[in-house]
Amino acid sequence: MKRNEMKIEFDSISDNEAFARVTVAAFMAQMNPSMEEVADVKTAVSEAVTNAIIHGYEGKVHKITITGVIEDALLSLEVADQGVGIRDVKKAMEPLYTSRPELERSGMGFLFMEAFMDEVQVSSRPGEGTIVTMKKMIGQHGE
Amino acid sequence: MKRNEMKIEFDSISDNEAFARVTVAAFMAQMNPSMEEVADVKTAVSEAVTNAIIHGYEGKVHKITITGVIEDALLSLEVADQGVGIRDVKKAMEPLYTSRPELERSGMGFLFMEAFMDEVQVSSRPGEGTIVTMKKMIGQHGE
Amino acid sequence: MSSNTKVQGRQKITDKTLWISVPKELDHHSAEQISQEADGLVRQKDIREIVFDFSDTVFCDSSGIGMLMGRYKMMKALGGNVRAVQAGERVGKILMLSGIMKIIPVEKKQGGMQDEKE
Amino acid sequence: MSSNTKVQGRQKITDKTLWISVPKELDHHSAEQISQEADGLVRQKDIREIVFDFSDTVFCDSSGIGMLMGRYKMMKALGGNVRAVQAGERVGKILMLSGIMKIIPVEKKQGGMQDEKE
Ligand SMILES: Nc1ncnc2c1ncn2[C@@H]1O[C@H](COP(=O)(O)OP(=O)(O)O)[C@@H](O)[C@H]1O
Ligand SMILES: Nc1ncnc2c1ncn2[C@@H]1O[C@H](COP(=O)(O)OP(=O)(O)O)[C@@H](O)[C@H]1O
Repeated sequence: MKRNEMKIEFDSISDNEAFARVTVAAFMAQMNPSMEEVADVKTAVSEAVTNAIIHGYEGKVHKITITGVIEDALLSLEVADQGVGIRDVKKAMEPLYTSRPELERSGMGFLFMEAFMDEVQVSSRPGEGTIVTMKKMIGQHGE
Repeated sequence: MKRNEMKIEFDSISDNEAFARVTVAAFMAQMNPSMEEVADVKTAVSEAVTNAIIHGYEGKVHKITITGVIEDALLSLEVADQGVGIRDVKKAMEPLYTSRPELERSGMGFLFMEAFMDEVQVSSRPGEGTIVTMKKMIGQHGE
Repeated sequence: MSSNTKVQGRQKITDKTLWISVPKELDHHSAEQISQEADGLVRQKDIREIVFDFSDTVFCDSSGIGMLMGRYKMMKALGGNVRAVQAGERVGKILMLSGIMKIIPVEKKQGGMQDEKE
Repeated sequence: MSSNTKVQGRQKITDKTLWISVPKELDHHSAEQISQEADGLVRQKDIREIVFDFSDTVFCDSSGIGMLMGRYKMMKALGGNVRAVQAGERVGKILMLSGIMKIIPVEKKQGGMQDEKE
């Protein structure tokens, strides 16, 4: 079995949104992904990282970690913060729900993660932080 | 002062040499580097990561970490392994010295790191591992 | 300043239309910058329409949708409107998925700042 | 097989010359692959010269130098030789810095596999 693992940790500043996307794209390059698969994963990562910055840490600078695991054609990603957490995960994941309309959030972050990844799970505890786990099969096109 | 920090951890397999280069390039993108500066840093990172894979872990799969810090125009990178370590750092850094000529190593790794970065420091203990610290001023062209 | 001035690299005003050239990647980071710039210009000048030109844009996430929705609400309140032009395949997919096409007209691959430039 | 056969996407043999198209990034990972492939062909066929075509190569580190040196030593031992062609700016800088130009002829931006292809 082909297996590879990586972990990145970075400051919760908006400059690092692009950094996180490019890093995950570079990691999955060895899976021979299509351009669309790369764009899909970048979008999902961007949503989760932006949420950690805006909602998790409410703009304060702390650490965000992304763990990536490749197991054959399966890419698993975990985006974690130790921020405020989510009280009602089910409600948070409803399309168009946002707790910060004044920041022009569209409430479509989780919607996009679910649209572009095969599986999205959120585990969160108020006051402790949030872990978003996402999985996607990569490079299976043309089979 | 502009400050940013990141850390990546990945398996010591040769697939990840390109991953490490792209990740560091993505991290330094916010410093407005020239194409040549990006290529210089990628080369230095490639040398240090390759050394950790080949010499540090002797081909076995363990973890390599890269820490990156941006402080205004200064980029600092640390490439660390917990491998066999280096007994005589001074000798290891001599141009053309290699302990593995049978693997077609050219002995030019440290030479390239020193050529492309402003500062290179190696701290190592036999049996404990090696940390290569490199610094370079970025984006100062045209000043 | 006349009403036909290039304001910055990424914006220009032609008559009462503010053209905004959306950057390569439209995320939370760049969306905030664009919103600030656009809102400043709308406050200062008599602008009836904002046109977002996606010619250069290869990445867009839900922060981009929030940015478009915010400008749409502001312009509606002022009796103006908002359009998006030159949307490529990826941007089109994201705009489609978001449902924003129901309230903001989106043109793919015709018109836009690229053509307007002399 | 005739002596004028394309062996793989990245290699071809013309008369007794093995042309190797070096990939975009020449590092430890790709250098090992190229060495293995080249050595296999040299063992199987009557090859007097290896030409490394750097047309596509934008990255090269010291593992690439080791790969070139290794092929040079092997071909010298067999009475043959090694050349590098189509080196771009970055590859040229690395080859220069390594001093390998003193033993292996390096051509910049002329000749090479690109031109040889029909
Ligand atoms: N990492 C996080 N930490 C705390 N709350 C979060 C986090 N991620 C999401 N949320 C909550 O879930 C809600 C919905 O998220 P999302 O669908 O991405 O929409 P948006 O970011 O536009 O608000 C957010 O408004 C926020 O209340
Ligand atoms: N991370 C490391 N762990 C153990 N030994 C190392 C490490 N990095 C370098 N060395 C030692 O230093 C020597 C010189 O390194 P370098 O200049 O990169 O040349 P090369 O990799 O071609 O041998 C190596 O041959 C090895 O003995």
